[in-house]
Amino acid sequence: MELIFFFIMAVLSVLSALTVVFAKSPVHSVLSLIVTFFLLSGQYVLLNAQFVAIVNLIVYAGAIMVLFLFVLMLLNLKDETEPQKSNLVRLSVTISAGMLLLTLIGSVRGAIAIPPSPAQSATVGLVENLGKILFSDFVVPFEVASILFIAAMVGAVLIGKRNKETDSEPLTTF
Amino acid sequence: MKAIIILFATAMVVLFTGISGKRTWLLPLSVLGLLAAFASLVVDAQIPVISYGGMVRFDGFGLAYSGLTVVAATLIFVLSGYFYRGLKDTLADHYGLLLFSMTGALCMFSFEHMVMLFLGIEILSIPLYVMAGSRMDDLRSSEAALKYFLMGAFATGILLFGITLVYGATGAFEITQIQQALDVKKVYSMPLFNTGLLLIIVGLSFKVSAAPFHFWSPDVYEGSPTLVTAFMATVVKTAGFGAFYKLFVMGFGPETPYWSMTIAVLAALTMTVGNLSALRQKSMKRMMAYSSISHAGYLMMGLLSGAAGSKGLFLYLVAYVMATIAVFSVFMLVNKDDDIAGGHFSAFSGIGKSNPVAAFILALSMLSLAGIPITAGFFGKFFLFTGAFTNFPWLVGVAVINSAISIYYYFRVIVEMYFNEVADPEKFVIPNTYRLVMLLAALTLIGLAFVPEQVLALVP
Amino acid sequence: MTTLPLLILGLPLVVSVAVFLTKAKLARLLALLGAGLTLVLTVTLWLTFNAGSTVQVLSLPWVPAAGIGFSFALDGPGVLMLLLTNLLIPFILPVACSQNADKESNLLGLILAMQFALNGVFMAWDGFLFYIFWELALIPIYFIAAIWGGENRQRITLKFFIYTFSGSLLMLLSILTVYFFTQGTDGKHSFDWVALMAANVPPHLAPWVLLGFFAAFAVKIPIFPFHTWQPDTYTVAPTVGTMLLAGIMLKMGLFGVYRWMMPIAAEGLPLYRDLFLYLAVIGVLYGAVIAIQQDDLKRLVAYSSLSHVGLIAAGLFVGNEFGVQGALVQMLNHGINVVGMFYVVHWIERRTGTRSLEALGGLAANAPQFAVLFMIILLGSIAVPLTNGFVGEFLLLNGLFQYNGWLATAAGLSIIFGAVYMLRVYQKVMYGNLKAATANVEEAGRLDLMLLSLIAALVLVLGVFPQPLFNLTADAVGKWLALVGG
Amino acid sequence: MLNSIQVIPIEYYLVLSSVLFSIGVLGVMIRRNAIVVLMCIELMLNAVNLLLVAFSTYLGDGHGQVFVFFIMVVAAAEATIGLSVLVLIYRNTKGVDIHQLDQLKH
Repeated sequence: MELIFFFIMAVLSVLSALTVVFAKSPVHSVLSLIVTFFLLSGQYVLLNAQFVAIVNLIVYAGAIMVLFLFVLMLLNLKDETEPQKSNLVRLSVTISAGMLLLTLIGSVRGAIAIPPSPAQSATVGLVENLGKILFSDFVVPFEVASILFIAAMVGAVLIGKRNKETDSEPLTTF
Repeated sequence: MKAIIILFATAMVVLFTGISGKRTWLLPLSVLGLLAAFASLVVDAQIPVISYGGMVRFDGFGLAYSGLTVVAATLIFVLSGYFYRGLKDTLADHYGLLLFSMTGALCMFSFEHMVMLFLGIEILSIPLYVMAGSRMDDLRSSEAALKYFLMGAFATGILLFGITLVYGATGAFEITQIQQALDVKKVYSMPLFNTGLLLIIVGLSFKVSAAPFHFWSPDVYEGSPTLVTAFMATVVKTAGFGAFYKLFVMGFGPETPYWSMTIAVLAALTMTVGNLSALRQKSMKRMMAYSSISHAGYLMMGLLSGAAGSKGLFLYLVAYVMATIAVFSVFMLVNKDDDIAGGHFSAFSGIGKSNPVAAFILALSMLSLAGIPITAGFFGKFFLFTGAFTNFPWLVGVAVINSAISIYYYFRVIVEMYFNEVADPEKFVIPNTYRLVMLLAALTLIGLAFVPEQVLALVP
Repeated sequence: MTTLPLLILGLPLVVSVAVFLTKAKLARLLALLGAGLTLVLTVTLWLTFNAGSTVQVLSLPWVPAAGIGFSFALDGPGVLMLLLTNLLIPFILPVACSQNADKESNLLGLILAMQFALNGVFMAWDGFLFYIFWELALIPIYFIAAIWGGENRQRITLKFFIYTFSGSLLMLLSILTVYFFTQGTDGKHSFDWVALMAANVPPHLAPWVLLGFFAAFAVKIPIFPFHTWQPDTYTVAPTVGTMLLAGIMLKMGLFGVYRWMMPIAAEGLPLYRDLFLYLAVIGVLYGAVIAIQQDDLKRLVAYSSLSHVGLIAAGLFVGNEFGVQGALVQMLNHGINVVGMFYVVHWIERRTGTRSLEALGGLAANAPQFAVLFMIILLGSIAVPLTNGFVGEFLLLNGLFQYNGWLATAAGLSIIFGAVYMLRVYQKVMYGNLKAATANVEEAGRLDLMLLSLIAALVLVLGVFPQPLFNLTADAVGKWLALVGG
Repeated sequence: MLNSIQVIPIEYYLVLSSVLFSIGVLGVMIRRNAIVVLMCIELMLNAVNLLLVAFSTYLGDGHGQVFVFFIMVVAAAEATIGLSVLVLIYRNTKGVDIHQLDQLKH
């Protein structure tokens, strides 16, 4: 049963990921990316990671992708005006991505060494457990992530400001 | 940790001071904060401590490298007073972002858990994506920001996949535990682990702009405001190599031959590609970009000489950082308006006559970057090459040939300054702050020859 | 005993800095005084030196962890090289003053900096220190040639720099290789000369070590076919630069062969000795043949120098008593002769505005005293008996003959060639009809005559009475032969 | 759902996330529209997330899943900055084709 779910969602997510890459219109790309995220959340549920699944939906599908759509609409980029790369470039890029895929899949062979540990797995993905880890072991990264957010906010504000004063008088006597 | 907190607090104070409109306070405040951070690094104990739930590890290595980046950042801040003379409202934002970036760099020297490395890289990079595009009206600056951002984010993705594979193979994110897992479980031969290592190498190579993942850096270096370029060439490079060293030599073990050959090949490729491309450049900033690529190649040799490599790496970074700051400080004076057209080599013509002091400092930095005795750059190269000599003699050979090639383009600047007759070269004013930075850089470049032992002793 | 060499090493550096900081007259005075004092100190050292000994001048730790030290020592040949350097610099400085160079104090300062580096090269007893001084000597001469040089100087001097620097880097690799097989006093590796000597380099590496050293020295000396930088650089450099290069700097290469390459890399020598010798002798003939065809005086002297130096190098490579003894003595003598020759060329160019043999002629009539002095220096350069050149060349050919008669014969031809082109120069320049360029030339000035006669006096005195030089080198050569297993 | 990890081998997740990751890399290299490139980078990050969660569950170790939160945090911050840079570019050029921006190569 789970295996069937897995395969259906896996095939669909690969298809929608391919749509992201090959869709003519950026809006279609965004929409299929959202579909991919939903399918991945399904995988998380299969993996007993219900909390991650919900957060994934809220953060990615809910926030980030809306931001993308918003920018697309703001810049009015719905129309397909993108010039294509030459066939040679496309071919070589596809080949190199394929090689990457082969390498990655080649590395699967060694993964058998990991035995599943169902006893712990049942509780790993619960909010209680994750919250404990986040606020005990991960408290420093949690705080440090706030620096990241402030930096990103200040950066976005800086870019948002129009720089009007570049040609004013020198102010310092250094 | 104290230094990270001090820097973050300084950044916040600077941002609030900026809101209240006290423009002239910003620079002294920032420099004060940096000096306080440096002082806190100096008084910290060098004994390795893993703390905060196994997230961070403070040791002599991290202190020394943090100290170097803080010094470099301080010098760049001192230069910024004149460089940002035209900025009014956004100055506080600029300073705040640079200070945030510094906290990221310090995280990269003190991480124990991969999440700290990852956050450190992002905190270092995200402000810089913005700073690269901080000349708002200039398309080339925006383009630099976009390229830097896309390449940075792409590299992050690759790095994360690598970290994940290593996690899958070893079951741990902490570098000490990874090393234990390597000892106990013998996962060296696992394809999963090795693919992970490969992806981490690729991701970090993007960050330190090692070939063949270097192609973004010349455009980004050229398009960014020169002060930001100086920051990228010094602080970011140092941070990248600090992380590289911690991860590979301390984490994945000094004795493993699995990755060292990969890095050796990358190093040879990087220095060769960087040097050969630098030969053809006409723009100073592009030349410095390719030169920094080739230096990344030399620096990678520091990863191949085992635990002792951190000493040579550090000495080389000191020399490289100081010389680079000196070069950019002169460049910022020559190219006052910071436009790309003014960045051609010919802008330096004749300054040997009009501004002998600046010309001397620039010449000294070029000699040091080229690794000519008795400058600091030579000592850096010497210790790096000596370290890698036992295991990779062929790589040292390649590096030596590259050092000889690099003379050609470094000396082109010297030739422009001294030997090109210009009827009436323009004499530019040197602000006192620039004099101070140049003097400090020059003293380091010459003085290092007399105290290499003491500098090496800073790193355990 | 140890303070005197340190003074000789340090004084030029101090004076150099002082000269950089002062201007015009004062700079000249300082420079000349400094060089003169250094010469006096060097002669004092020579007179008091016990030629049989090797004196450790200084030994301070520098980077103890890596086995690097400030280590200086002197033996007889070392003193000889100091003598060469500090004897010639006082002749070179007046030439610099006579050039009316732009920013003259900088030129003088660079020459003195060069003197410091050269003295360091000849005294260094630590492989790392030797390399540092070796490269340090390159920087002043690069700037001298590139700032005060002639046409095309940027390209040519850069070529010169990259050539020599690349060679030196290979030498550094060799030194490093040997270093990794050393055992210092406390079990660590060491760059000390004694430690490097005692290192057990595996047989398969020994030839590479030798070749690395050879690359650096062959470029510097220069040995055919590594000489391509030399004629251009000699021509384009200002006369002071050429004098420094030909008179002293290429002796760095020869001295390097003597002090570092042959003793330390002796294991690889049997394999390559013949190759080196043939290259050196080819250089001897090549230089002489090309010199015959030259019209430019400076270029001609440059090629003749190539020829002479090849012979000295051959003497060292042969490595028997006659060869090495002759090479050491000839290093000093060649320095004196070549500086004299370039002085003459410089004087002619200054007075007539040309270096072309075709444009010159009849100078002897107007400048008879100059003509005599020129003749003496020229004879020394041809190596006529009773001049200084003869002593060395005789020993060198003798040494070469012991090793291989044919090589000696071939090299001996160069003396005949030397006579041909040198006498042709003399005939073209001094006799014949006055040309447009030479019509108004008068007798050389007092200072020029004085300096030239000093050089001429050295040519004659050392030709008749070379014994003091042999006293200085004989014991050291004996020890050297024991080391290299000549 | 508990028995799913006994039914589905870890290799399946490895293959799936490798495929998604490679599609993301392919998109970054093949597309010229910067927004789509950014989306492909998000796709790469999600492939990483999937694999992290899979490893985390199979190893019974919560660190992997917490790591995923941080990746999401960073992805959000990156998206903010990336989109503002795009707006900046748009203000200067009226277009976001990354390869038309070749002012810097001359």
